[in-house]
Amino acid sequence: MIYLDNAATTAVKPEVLEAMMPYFMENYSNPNSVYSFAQESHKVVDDARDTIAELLHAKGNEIYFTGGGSESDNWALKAAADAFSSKGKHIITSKIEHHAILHTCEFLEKHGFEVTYLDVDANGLVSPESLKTAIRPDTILVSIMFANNEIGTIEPIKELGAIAHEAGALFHTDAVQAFAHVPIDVQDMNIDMLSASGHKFHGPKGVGFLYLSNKVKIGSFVHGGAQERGRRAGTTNVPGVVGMAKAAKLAHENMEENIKKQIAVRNHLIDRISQEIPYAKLNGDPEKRLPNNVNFCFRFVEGESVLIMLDQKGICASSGSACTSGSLDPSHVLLAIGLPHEIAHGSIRMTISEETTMEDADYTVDSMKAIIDRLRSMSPLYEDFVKENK
Amino acid sequence: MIYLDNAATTAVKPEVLEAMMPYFMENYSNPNSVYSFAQESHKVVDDARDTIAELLHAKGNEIYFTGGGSESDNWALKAAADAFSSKGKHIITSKIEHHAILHTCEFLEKHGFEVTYLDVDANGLVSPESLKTAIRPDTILVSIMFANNEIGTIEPIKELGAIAHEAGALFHTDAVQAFAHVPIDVQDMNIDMLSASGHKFHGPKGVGFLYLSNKVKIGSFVHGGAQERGRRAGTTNVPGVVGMAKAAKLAHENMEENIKKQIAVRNHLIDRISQEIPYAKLNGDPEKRLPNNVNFCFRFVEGESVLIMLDQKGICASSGSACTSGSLDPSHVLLAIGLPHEIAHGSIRMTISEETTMEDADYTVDSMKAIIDRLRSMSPLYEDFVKENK
Amino acid sequence: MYSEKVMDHFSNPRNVGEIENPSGVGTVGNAKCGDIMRMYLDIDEDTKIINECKFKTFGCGAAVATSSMATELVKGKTIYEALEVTNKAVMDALDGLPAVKVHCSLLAEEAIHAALWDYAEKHHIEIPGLKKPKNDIGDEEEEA
Amino acid sequence: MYSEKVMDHFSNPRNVGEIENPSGVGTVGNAKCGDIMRMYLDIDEDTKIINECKFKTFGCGAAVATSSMATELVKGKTIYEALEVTNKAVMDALDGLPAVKVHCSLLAEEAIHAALWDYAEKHHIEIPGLKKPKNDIGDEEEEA
Ligand SMILES: Cc1ncc(COP(=O)(O)O)c(C=O)c1O
Ligand SMILES: Cc1ncc(COP(=O)(O)O)c(C=O)c1O
Repeated sequence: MIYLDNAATTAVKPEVLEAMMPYFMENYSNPNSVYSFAQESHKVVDDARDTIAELLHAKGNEIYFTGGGSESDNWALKAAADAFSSKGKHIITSKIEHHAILHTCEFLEKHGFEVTYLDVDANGLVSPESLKTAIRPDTILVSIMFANNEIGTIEPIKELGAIAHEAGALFHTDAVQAFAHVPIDVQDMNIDMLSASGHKFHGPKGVGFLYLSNKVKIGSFVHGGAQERGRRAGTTNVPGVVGMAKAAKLAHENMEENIKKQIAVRNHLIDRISQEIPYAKLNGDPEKRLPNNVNFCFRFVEGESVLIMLDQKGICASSGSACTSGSLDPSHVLLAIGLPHEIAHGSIRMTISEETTMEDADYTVDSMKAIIDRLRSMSPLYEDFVKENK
Repeated sequence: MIYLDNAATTAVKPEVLEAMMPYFMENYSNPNSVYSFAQESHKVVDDARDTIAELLHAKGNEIYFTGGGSESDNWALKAAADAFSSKGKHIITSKIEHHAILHTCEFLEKHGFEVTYLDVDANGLVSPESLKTAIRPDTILVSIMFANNEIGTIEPIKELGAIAHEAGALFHTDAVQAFAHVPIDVQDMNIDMLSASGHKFHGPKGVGFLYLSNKVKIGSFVHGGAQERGRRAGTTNVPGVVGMAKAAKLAHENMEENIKKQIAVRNHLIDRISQEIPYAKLNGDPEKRLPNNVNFCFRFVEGESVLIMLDQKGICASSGSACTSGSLDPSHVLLAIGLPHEIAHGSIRMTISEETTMEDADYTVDSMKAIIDRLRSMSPLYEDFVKENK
Repeated sequence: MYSEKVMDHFSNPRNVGEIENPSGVGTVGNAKCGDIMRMYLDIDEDTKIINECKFKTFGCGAAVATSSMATELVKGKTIYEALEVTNKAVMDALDGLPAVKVHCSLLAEEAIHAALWDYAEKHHIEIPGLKKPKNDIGDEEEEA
Repeated sequence: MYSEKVMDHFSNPRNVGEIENPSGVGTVGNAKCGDIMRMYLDIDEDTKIINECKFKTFGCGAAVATSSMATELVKGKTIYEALEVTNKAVMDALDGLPAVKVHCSLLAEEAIHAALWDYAEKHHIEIPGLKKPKNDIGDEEEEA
């Protein structure tokens, strides 16, 4: 099997699972308990917090563990809106955010907030100018994703954050696809809040974190017990946070090398597909792009049938975001970068990992060529196109 | 080590961990993906849902996986309040709920809702009469815990639910301490929504569920992707839900037997302590009580010092709720059942599991006797008491 | 997610292709909603039996499989009998479809109807029970 | 959560007990907030040196340990020097306390002051810098 859906989720690394194992059956203690049995779990949770903080150039007490990226996004947006509603009710985000941001914004709109959804250019970039134009005295929050989950475009976070701060607004970034994939420095990059999710970087599912700068005073999202310094209730998922921190650490230890390796494979895929498959268009920015992301639209064919045929060749890929499968509308991201519906329907995302080899890439392109050929021969759109251009 | 803090958290059972293992490194797929690699994870998640539903006499599509008990509580209360605010803004709960309910209610009070906190009697029971008196035409939601986490009292859920329904209000129960410990039938017991948490019954931490009757139309709490039929966003924690379902199943397979076994050990602890340690008072109802819960107040001594000394004898116990440690106030539950502050401070909770033996119980009582003696000899309150009663 | 029959008809679709000078041809669906089906019919002038049926489809696995199954089901039937090939018949023949994919079978039914309508119009006959299909590719421009 | 020194002074508290006919005795804290400390002092009439210091404490591990350490620190000091045994001195001697437990060390300081105050009142002397301690057990009734 060639797994090219690492943006949907990743395999837990052996070292990560190993780090988690002692905390299921052996030291299963609740880290907040008084007895000495709980000392170790307390310590490893603290260590996990410090590990992650260091990687972001943050402080340990600025990292709050959550149940995943979606929860972190919901928390950041809803609690910030709640905390600053007396100052203003305007929020700015982009049209290509993940649904965890967009649907949260819709919820906030129903509760009296006004949300501006910034357009992006054909490569999926949010322009700092458009933010400058949209920002207002009553803008309390700007939330722009660090990197897009479908087309891999990396946004100019540092500049966007600076603009938000100049206007006195908080700056949040959904870094679920970026953290542990590219270097992030929350201080240098003007980030007040940052969301991440363990399973996107070979950590476990069901655990994530929110970086919350100590300067930001917002309330809780999950109310209850005093865990996470009173800001996120719920018995700490000890194996989860230990695994996530381990995965983050591993990713950063080899980050430079991994990025290089992945970019080579990624570019090989992009180059061969561009050259060998006609009417294929790369989506997302060719340069400002996640090292692991390849996304093409293949005209005249529909994504799902491509996916099934790839699957029959042992290749796992996706068409748009995994969580939108089941929906009939093509991805909002592809529409936002200006693709017509019928072209957007033919999008295929291949997200590699450091394990993906050049051979995997070649096999994938060879398979893809045959599949696209076959499906086009069955496509009424292709038939019409050929007739029109005869 | 004798672990008597199973209400704080439990050890994952070997069979549970075994059931989870394939979904970390081998079949790590996102269950919503199209490719066949995801079929198994999709199926095991569906199976987990059906397993849990069956145990509650619910339908599979009424079980929604969450990140834990606190999230389930927050979801039920906040989304119900949001959905029915046009019908009314009054909510009823009790004074002895977990903070995941109480702090959520405080949040709702800040957002325009009115909350009535029902008193309980000296055993911690909510009386159906008090609910009848408190309920109003604008009451939209009643939330009463199935069993209390500190004193183990089991509430008359079926009657309370019936009263809520008669008045046209929704009925939620926080069953975090009760699910997989005592039999629950949501249909028979008039339950519309029920919260549970995996790690309280030998499942993993960081995963829980909300039972939401198909009759209840409320929105999401975590907004985003279309997971959990569009009602709870976030990539499914496959090992987590598989482990939780396995743990629930195991608990129900042996439930009758386990309850008997635990009640025998529990009652042995209660009887010996009552008889052998003077000025010790059992908290909670002696009959309507969780099979695993023992909670005593020992006059003239303070809980934490008892805990440390128990720890020195290899016994893990707690004083009040684990998550309130660090707070200076004695448990709100003990105050609600009418204990004066200085007595509430001397509470010790011992929560057993099916693994706890009679020998463990005897060792615990023997240790406790010596510890209480020692601490009383150091206590100025005991000195005064003795002088006064000379 | 798909039944074995669906997978079989997707992987080895029957009757893919075009018919030169077809008796009737119909295209339904639109690229906006994601699926387009085109059906070609070769109909015996006298017996009104469908000798040949071919399709081309742009769409998901279910769209391809329902097209394929629909062509199998109408082949050999008269144009009057072909009306009985409903979306339910197609689904049943495929051992069912996921709920979100039921619309594909409706499209297959519509595609047959559209091809039959084209035939009926060209030959100035009326097929009892056949209504002019609505969802055709032309809608796309109107809606967009 | 506690340092080794704290654990040592909790497990083997020094100077637990009562003094018959003490020169001064003070009780501070209240059961509502959770900790009560009582200090007994035996003071040399002439030298004003604290010969003996005993305590009884109702409270958490930190409360017991700070009481124990406080008695150790004041023993052998004059009543004037004893004022220098601040909560910080007690904490430092214990290698620190968790943030939520700092109030225990304040209570220990107050307990010494209360016992000294009792001595000073009984003997009609004034100890420069010593103020009447506020938080004593009597507050409980007033507050409740
Ligand atoms: C009654 C009750 N409700 C809710 C919770 C919260 O569960 P969790 O910590 O798993 O979120 C707990 C556990 O502490 C509990 O005992
Ligand atoms: C950009 C982005 N944000 C948020 C999420 C949500 O993360 P999770 O599914 O772990 O809650 C995802 C993953 O699907 C994502 O790609």
